[in-house]
Amino acid sequence: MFKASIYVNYKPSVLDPKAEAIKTALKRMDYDNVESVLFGKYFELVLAAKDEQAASAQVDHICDALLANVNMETYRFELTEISEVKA
Amino acid sequence: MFKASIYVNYKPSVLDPKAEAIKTALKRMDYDNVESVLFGKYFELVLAAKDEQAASAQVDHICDALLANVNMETYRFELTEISEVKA
Amino acid sequence: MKAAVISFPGSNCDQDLAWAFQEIAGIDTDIVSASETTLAGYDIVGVPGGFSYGDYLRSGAIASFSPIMPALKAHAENGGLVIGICNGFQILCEAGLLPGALQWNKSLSFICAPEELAVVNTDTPFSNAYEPEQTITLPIAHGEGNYYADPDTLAKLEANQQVVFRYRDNPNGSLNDIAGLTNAAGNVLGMMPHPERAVEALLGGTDGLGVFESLKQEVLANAAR
Amino acid sequence: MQRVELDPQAIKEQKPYLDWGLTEEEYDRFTSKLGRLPNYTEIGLASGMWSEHCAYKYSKPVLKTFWTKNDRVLMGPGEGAGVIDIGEGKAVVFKAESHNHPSAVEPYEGAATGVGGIIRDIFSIGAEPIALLDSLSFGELDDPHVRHLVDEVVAGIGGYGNSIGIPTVGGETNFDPTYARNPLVNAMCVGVMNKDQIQRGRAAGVGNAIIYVGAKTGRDGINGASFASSEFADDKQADRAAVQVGDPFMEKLLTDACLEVTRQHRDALVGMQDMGAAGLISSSVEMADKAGAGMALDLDLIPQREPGMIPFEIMLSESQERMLLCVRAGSEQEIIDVFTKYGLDAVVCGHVIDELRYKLYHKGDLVCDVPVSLLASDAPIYHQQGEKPARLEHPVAPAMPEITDVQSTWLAMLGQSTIADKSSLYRRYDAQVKTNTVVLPGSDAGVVRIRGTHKALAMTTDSNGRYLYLNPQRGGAMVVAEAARNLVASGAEPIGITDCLNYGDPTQPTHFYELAESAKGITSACKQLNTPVISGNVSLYNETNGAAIHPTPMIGMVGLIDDLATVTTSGFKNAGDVIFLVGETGDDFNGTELQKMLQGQIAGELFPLDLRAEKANQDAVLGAIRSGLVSAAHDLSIGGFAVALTEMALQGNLGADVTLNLTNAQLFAETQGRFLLTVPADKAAEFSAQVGALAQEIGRVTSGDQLHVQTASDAFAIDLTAARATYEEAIPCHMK
Ligand SMILES: Nc1ncnc2c1ncn2[C@@H]1O[C@H](COP(=O)(O)OP(=O)(O)O)[C@@H](O)[C@H]1O
Ligand SMILES: [Mg+2]
Repeated sequence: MFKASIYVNYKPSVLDPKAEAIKTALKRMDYDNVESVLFGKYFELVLAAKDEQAASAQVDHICDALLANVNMETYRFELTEISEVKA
Repeated sequence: MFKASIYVNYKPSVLDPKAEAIKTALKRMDYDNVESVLFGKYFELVLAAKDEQAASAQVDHICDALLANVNMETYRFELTEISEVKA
Repeated sequence: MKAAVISFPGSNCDQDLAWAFQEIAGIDTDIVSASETTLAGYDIVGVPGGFSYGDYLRSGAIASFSPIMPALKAHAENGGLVIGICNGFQILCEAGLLPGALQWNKSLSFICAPEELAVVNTDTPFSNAYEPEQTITLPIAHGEGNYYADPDTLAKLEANQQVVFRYRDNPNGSLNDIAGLTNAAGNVLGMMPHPERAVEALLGGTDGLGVFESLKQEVLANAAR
Repeated sequence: MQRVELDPQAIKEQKPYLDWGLTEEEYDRFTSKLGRLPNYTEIGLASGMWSEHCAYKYSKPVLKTFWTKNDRVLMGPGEGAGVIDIGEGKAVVFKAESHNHPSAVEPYEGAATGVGGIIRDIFSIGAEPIALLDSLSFGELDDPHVRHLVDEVVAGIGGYGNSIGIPTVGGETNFDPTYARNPLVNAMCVGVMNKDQIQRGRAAGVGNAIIYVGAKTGRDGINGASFASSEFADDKQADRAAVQVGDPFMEKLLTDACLEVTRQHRDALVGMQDMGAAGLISSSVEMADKAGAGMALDLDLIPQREPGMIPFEIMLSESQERMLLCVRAGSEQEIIDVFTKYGLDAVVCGHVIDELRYKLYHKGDLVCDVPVSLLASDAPIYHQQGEKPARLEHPVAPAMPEITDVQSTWLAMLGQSTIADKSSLYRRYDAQVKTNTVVLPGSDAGVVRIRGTHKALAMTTDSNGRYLYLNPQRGGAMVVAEAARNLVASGAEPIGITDCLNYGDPTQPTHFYELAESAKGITSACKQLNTPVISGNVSLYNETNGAAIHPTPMIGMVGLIDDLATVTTSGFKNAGDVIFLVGETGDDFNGTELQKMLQGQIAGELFPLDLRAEKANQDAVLGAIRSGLVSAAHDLSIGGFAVALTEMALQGNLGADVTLNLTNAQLFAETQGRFLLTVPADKAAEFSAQVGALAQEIGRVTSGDQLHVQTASDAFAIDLTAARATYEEAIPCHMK
């Protein structure tokens, strides 16, 4: 069993209105020391796969096809093998 | 300079229709081997602070007040000291 | 002449679009469930607005994996006409039938309001009933209608005259004021404004009629060819 | 959070029910009627069912006084929603619901789930929901917390309504310090159906199946009903267990599936009800009680989102998007198949039984066995005595407002949040989906056509806590009168109302007085205007740290337009049209926006209301509209003549030239029963002949961008460009 921690972010060239809004809000809260804000999505999938390579291929495909829109987003993920799943 | 990696997730007892929707989509894509899906938010802030403790206090407050809706969400974060910021 | 309007779970403008095709344009129209797998026999396929599958991941993302999608792609590849409105536009982008993507509105709020558009290309099956540069007013109703494409794609689609409608007063931050555009082949249109909401004077305007008239003329002309 | 199930003796000693809103007397009453000590589940169910939200224990004696029937009413209060005949075999179904407490804690989800809940009430009757409205009251916008609430509540209402695809066609937004920590979030839904297909929430017929449909049950919103029945103290803001999350996508599927069941499987369906406040317990008990039946449920069969839930939690969960059906034995699969087609869970979870008891089984144990009526019709009713609040005994009348610079007062009034343009808020609602909306938000009422007929329905929500604060009874009548004026100005005949009664703690005699008195006022106006109360909802305990809100009944009213051609809006249409003012104007300032703006308080004796004159004026206006004589109509409400005239001009992009025999201050008086109308010049004589002395010609619509106004003492102009800037930018400026 594998746990995939997946990060999906806007490409740096894409202006993210939500990150902009957070920046503005932080300014209003007087956090002038915050230099940059990135706002992305985080997924955790638990999946069964015969080995890490198989899991990695599957997760990659899931990200590419579904979880990220590669027109404007990039993704990365980390896999950890886990022994058991909590129901 | 510190980089904060912040994870915001729904509390386990709160219904997450988004994660449900992704599960359904994965089923439809024949990924029957995916056992569970968690869908959260991920933020990266770069901020100036005199030490890790100060950074941590600030990030904690930013999460509590702005980035997470503590009625329904929990958050956690990791801090890393970084030497320089890329513009 | 036949039109299909695809109904995804969570579509909510499917009936409205079918009504416009059927009752206003007089085109024989079926609502086809997204769980179907064929679109044989239809000249026009409408992909309607709404919140398909709740739109919980990204607008249109999950819908683009519906059982009907292979048939829709085949229809488009064979030169069949496809019009995606609002969520339909988002679905077509997610499915790769149109370039680019739709992001959150710059204001981060849903906007329901009439918007002035310029018809910048009247040489398409979707807009030939309008005058060049005509200004029309259509309602928008979306939270994620902010059009984005990377610079190369944008340059290409401009050079190729794929943009059909531009906002006069950009409400959502769309690049190049893009409100609607076609694929390179010109047979697939996506637009955020709702022409089907502007086909009866009683409901406040008829500027959307041109879209339906254009489609009808196109199918008739094709049949005559 | 793991709940420990105390045994009956420990419950008696440790009194955990006090935290759930049950008093010791109520515990004793339950125990003695049961004839033994209740167990943890049973007393938990009692706490939900005997809450004000479910049992109406304080408000029922008041609700009984409402006028609920006329020859059009097909179904009055008592079911998910009321039903009124609108002819041609069709009926309109509507109800309103408050979600004040959840919205104070979690504004987005609180507002969203309020919308979700009211929609379920409508389709549970078998009606297709066609429109939503809201009524929102907040504190002042200079408070950042209030701005946050406004932003999130509006987003939540839009988030649900837009997604499910029901247009939000009207509503109101008020601002007053009284709501600063206790916002009012009321939502109304209107549906249309064939009048011979009315569905009731009944579980009858021994052996018939109880089917659970929709979302799985989780630990969300447990004790929500009793939570809504207790007041807020700041330290309770930390109590966040009651938050529910809405899933409009699921509800869309649920709506479609339930309507398919009511339309195409009528023979199989016995009854249907949504799971609202106090979830599964309230829906199932009410269905059994109304039918005079008993019920047994097996909780192991209830779809559950979380492991390890105890019966208490399963029964009191307020997870959203769930319905309960009673289905004829043998037809279970037919019904389940419909839901399966929509991808929804539907399971048989119990049966109607041949004894009048309510029984729950959990893991093989009988965990609840009580008489059905003990949880429902036998809940306590309190006949509270009212006591007139001191402020009403000797109202101190402030001086008459003095207007030194009428132009600047005029502009300043347009910038008051309660008066200013709300389009920056309602723009976030999809008002047009379903393509039936004839009049969008921004006029006096939303108007929605009924496909297949020439008819339309007009609808509005109105409230005015300030009037009631000065005089609960008269103020209550005024709110009904105002709602009716809004419909009449749109060309509709008012046909009925729903309400949300938003008040403070009813155990306080002064608050109970406000509730009871305002019901009297509402009733007198309803009778005069022929608008029976067909449904409604009560929200009491609207208090923060012991301070109650102004008594604020929200009236949702629906009107019928027989001919779409007579739909009328408030914007000026043509330069040259003649302007008429209907109704007399008095020195009526106590309780008005002018008083608040100039004197910073709401005080004095509320000005009078003449219901007969009100009705006469409304009839005259409606008659003129139906005769095709009126090009624009607008009622005069908050801000009086000045505000109404400006709104007509701004909406129509036209000016006006008017002469009135009023004082400068009277331009802002809020005298009831008044309208502004415009009439094409060639119809003015016919109009005057028809309406007579009730209407007074005061001027003309002009093509300019000025309002030229001549009063008894002054002549001045209002620049419409400046007026527009003030009116349209006031709220966006605050919200930045
Ligand atoms: N203020 C009121 N005026 C008239 N009818 C009311 C009022 N409050 C509640 N009712 C009626 O009592 C019944 C029960 O209401 P309620 O419990 O709020 O419904 P639900 O369970 O659907 O939320 C409904 O028929 C409702 O219309
Ligand atoms: Mg009005």
